[in-house]
Amino acid sequence: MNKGQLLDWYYQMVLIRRVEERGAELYQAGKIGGFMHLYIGQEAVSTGIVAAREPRDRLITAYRDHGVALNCGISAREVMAELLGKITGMSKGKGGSMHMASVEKNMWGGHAIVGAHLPIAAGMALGDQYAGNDNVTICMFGDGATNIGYFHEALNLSKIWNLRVLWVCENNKYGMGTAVERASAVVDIRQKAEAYAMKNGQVDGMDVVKVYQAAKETIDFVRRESQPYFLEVITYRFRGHSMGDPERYRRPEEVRQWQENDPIGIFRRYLLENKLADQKTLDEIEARVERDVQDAVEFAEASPEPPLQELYTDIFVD
Amino acid sequence: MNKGQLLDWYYQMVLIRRVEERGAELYQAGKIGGFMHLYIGQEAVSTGIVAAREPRDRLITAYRDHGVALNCGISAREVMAELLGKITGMSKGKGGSMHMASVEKNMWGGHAIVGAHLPIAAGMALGDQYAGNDNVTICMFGDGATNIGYFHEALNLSKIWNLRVLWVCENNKYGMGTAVERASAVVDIRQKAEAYAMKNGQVDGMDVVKVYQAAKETIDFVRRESQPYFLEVITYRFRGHSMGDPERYRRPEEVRQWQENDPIGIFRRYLLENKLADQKTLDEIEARVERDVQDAVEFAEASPEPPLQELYTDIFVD
Amino acid sequence: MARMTMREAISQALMEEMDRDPSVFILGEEVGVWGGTYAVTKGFYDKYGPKRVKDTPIAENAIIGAAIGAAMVGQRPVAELMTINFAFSAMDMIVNQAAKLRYMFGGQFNLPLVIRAVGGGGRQLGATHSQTPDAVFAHFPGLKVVSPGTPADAKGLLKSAIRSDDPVLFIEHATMYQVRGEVPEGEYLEPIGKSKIQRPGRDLTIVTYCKGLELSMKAAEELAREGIEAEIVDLRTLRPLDMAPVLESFKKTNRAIVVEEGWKSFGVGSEVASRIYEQAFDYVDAPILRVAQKEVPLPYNRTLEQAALPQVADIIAAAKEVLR
Amino acid sequence: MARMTMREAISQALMEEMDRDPSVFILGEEVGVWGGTYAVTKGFYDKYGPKRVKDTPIAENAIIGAAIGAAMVGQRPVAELMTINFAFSAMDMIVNQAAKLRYMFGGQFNLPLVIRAVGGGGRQLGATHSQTPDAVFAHFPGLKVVSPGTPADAKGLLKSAIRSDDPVLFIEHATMYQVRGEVPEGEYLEPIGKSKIQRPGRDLTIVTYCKGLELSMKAAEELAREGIEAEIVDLRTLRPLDMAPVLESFKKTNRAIVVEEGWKSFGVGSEVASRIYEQAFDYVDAPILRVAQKEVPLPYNRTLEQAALPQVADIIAAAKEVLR
Ligand SMILES: Cc1ncc(C[n+]2csc(CCOP(=O)(O)OP(=O)(O)O)c2C)c(N)n1
Ligand SMILES: Cc1ncc(C[n+]2csc(CCOP(=O)(O)OP(=O)(O)O)c2C)c(N)n1
Ligand SMILES: [Mg+2]
Ligand SMILES: [Mg+2]
Repeated sequence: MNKGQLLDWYYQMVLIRRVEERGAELYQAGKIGGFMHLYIGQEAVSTGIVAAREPRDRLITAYRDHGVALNCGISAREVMAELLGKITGMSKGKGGSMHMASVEKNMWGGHAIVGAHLPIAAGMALGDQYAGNDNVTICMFGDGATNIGYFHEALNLSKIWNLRVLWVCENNKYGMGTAVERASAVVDIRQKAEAYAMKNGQVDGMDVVKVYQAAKETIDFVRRESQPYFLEVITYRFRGHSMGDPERYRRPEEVRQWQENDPIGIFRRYLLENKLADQKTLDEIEARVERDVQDAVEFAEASPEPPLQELYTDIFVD
Repeated sequence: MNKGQLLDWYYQMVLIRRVEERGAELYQAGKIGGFMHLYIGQEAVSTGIVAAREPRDRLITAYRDHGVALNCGISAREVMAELLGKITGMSKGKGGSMHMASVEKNMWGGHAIVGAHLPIAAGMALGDQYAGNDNVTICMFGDGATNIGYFHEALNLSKIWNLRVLWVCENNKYGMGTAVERASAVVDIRQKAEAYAMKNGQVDGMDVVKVYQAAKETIDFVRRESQPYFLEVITYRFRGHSMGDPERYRRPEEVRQWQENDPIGIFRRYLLENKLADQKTLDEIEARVERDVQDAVEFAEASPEPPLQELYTDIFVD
Repeated sequence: MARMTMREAISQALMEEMDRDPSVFILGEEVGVWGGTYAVTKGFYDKYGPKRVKDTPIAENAIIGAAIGAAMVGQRPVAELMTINFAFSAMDMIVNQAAKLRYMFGGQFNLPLVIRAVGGGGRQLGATHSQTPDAVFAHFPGLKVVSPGTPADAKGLLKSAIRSDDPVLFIEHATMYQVRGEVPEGEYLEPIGKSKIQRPGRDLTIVTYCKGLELSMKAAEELAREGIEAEIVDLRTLRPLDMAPVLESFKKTNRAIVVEEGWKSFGVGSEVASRIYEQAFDYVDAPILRVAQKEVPLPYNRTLEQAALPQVADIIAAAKEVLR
Repeated sequence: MARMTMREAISQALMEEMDRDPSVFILGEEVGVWGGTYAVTKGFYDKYGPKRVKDTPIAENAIIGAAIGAAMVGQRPVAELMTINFAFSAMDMIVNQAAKLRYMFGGQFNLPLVIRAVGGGGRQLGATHSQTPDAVFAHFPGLKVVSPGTPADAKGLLKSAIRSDDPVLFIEHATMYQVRGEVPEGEYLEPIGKSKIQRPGRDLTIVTYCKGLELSMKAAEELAREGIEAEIVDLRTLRPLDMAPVLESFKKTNRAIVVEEGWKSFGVGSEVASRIYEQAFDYVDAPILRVAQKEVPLPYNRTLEQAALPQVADIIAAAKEVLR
């Protein structure tokens, strides 16, 4: 972790926040449609995780994917264009908010069926194992996803076949309106890994440095030992599940309390206290984010819609 | 456990064995079709489990179901008639070997999709909980079934909703030709229950008395605590997975070794050594089984086929 | 009669049946504290409590499996799948268990369960979240498949579904919850398995259901302005499929189109058209046309998505085509 | 040319492709040590070893999911579902993931995977284990659905499926593995998406595929004895569906029946008949009849099961009916 890296993380975290805040405005204005799930509050998780990977390590996640997409190096322009359904988006506007992917950046989506990308992640790791390389597949998913059968089948397969998967559960305490303890027999999600004799650990997801360190260690473990690892990251989403969530399931005080733990605030303090950056540097980064997001919005708005024939492309190759 | 009970178990175990041996002959003769999975070697499991239940406790199992059916009090006649596809079978010949059920006997089948009856078992327990009674649902399944998603979803639900289910895993070391350790990340299947913070235990399935005692205790626990329990029963099937299994996956010596542990032989010795029965009594029981099975076969063979209109009944009630 | 939305009608049916019969209960993702993702069960949790309005984990097999099991032992569960797209995650439970158990066990028990599921495209939810795969479910003997097109039918059919001793898949449409109509108050039952004339006409027959009804009604109005009177037959139930009103209408008009939101191939239109030809061959004056979704996964982009979905204009064009 | 069984033809296709392309591997339940439940992969484990012939846990979602993931990153997996009935346990993986991922991500990657699955009734396996739900899978854009009716086609189509960059569901029939026929040796490819005349005739067109082909050929022989020459068009692929040879034949015969093993409603016959009417309306001399499975879950009892399945006699009766 050198200083440049740390400042880059700061940029990324603020970028995610601002892209989503602007996204929310555009959603309210009717320029973005469908379901949009904000990552606000969880920025430290994907930032720390993605920072720890080698470029050849693959990333795959659920529909709450703007953060991962930006961390993987997909530009704000492309993210915004995909949100607006424009041809300049990574998926030509066919995927939208829930399906951000860029194979070039080794980011394999954005998947909207809860838990369904877990067996697919195991398959990607299988493909790499078959090819004889030691790439790691990093698969992120929510606490709610650990209750569906896909989870079980995928974890078991990864263990018996020694697949290089880092399973990352973002435990943000709720699956939509259902608190973990109402949906899962165990509250410490990591305990589920015991059913697969899988090594596991837990980390504070509001602190990007801690997340990074945990990810670094566990990615190394997975690569070296040729074994999966289960990492539970404790975090919280500050916004509703998706746009238009009545939020009847949690008290505003609870949210406020967590918001005091803002991962961006924590990291800002860390940088300042450790003299890794001064106020001015951080302000400049924020200003740069502002410009980049503005540019992204303008780019996306000015981009053309996909032509009608795009309806029929990309279904079959041959 | 009084003497009469024990002798009744002996009768049941020998009955299962002989019904299946005759069934195998009839299968070879082309009088039984479809898939037929023999329970031979595992007779102590269902005998001990079913003996421990109250009549109001429900039973549900997989396709390897002749033993459970007979233990639940379905007559050999009806079992044999169902095997032969006759109208006098419990399901009028529509179900066959894999679908033995008698609601009257609180035996809810025989289910052929691996693991699919586990969520259904949870639902039966839910129905009883909703009705406000303390019936226990006993759900039996194989080691192989613990790798499918249904297992995971059902166990989790039973724990968070405090459903009265006794989960009984018959670990007979193989799911078809796949040894437990090739398919499951943990070899002690009971360990999977830890992922649901579910109480669990293991018992020797070749000894009917031990199975009975474990079942008695755990059924009591489930009823009293209003909680599920996971019981792993270690057993072995002496025959192939189903009729016509090439059995390339295990050595004949392994099978022979287990056959020395024949649950009927073990129980016979137990009865004799503890002076609970003499040779003659047991011989008489065996002779009675022989007569009953002969009678069942004759009954089934003499029974009529279901009339053609049965094709269209039982699809919808209204 | 009261004027209300589809959402209110469905909600009312559920409440009336829960009040009437204590063995009726609801389970599904976010049906309780949240109040239903589409707000259909809003207020239910407060009124009936957690015993009768059960929030489940995200585990579709557990949801449907639990409903099947509870129904087997005598309760009348109403399971909600948050959307019908998630039915594929519990497909075996629906088509192999719910649809077959009674038959396989020779009728030893009944399966009085309802699976409510909302489907449909048009909300930019992308390919996995926008499907109208109704025909797929209607393919399986043993499952009743109902999909109403008006608030009154939604109420009357849902009440009948809950009272039915058979498994019923009840399909709603995500863009129709705000549709308004007259709904009879209190005890009002519509029979499952009966098609219905929703608009009389003499020139051609439009066979449709659910969202297709809304579109067809609009198309019929426009056609009427040009002097073309379309008769609209609403199937309401896909299995068992009631062809009698369709055939009766067709024998009068001799021309028909079938309108559905799902994909055309192996869809509802194929089945209806085939049956018309089989059963009223001598009355056919023109090929029966199918108006349906283009054969593509639905894209996120709004313009593309709308281009893939059947539109009022498509219905009008098809109507004119069969009248040529 | 060599005379061989369907089983041998499929096995040969798999071996040839594995020998040709190291990125091809097999995974599924009991494909390895056991040698395949239907002995199709017998000997493969010894020849190719556990890396390329992978026994899986009983976890259909893991099987298909793993195949999808491996295909995404460049391998060419052939996943075997022990029977197509278990496809419902992995339905989302098949129709929501395999069929849609490429589209949703704007074509950023290919999905060169094959799912082999054996279906069909007639073996007294009961309702959950005897299905022919091919039409259900053919309903989804994004999935190629192939189901051969002869050993030669099985070889040629499976080889094409493995080389295809798209997901292919390859459906075999449990009672046809012993069917024999001439099969070209070595490199022999049949194109996916092309129907084929399997028997020339002039009096009526029989459209069919897979098991229906076997039955239709027998029926045609009997009909020929009475002087009726049926032309048999084998669809071979249900999606994309090639109607050209069907229409060409129909324009000559003006009469058709469609024969399939699956349930009639919302089945293959409905689609084929609808398209014939749409595309060759002026050539229709009689209603097109569908010969298919009775609308019941298949029972265990042999007599009942056979009564529910389409038989040669049913085809002959339907043929005579359309010729009346
Ligand atoms: C199979 C399936 N069931 C239900 C849904 C609807 N759904 C979308 S997100 C979600 C909650 C997921 O919670 P969690 O995994 O904790 O992720 P989070 O939203 O908290 O990031 C649900 C129920 C779905 N998309 N897929
Ligand atoms: C979902 C599903 N997949 C595959 C099968 C095929 N199958 C039937 S039994 C069986 C093995 C089950 O093993 P286990 O659960 O250990 O039970 P056992 O046969 O040993 O009693 C398999 C793979 C099936 N019936 N259902
Ligand atoms: Mg969550
Ligand atoms: Mg086993």
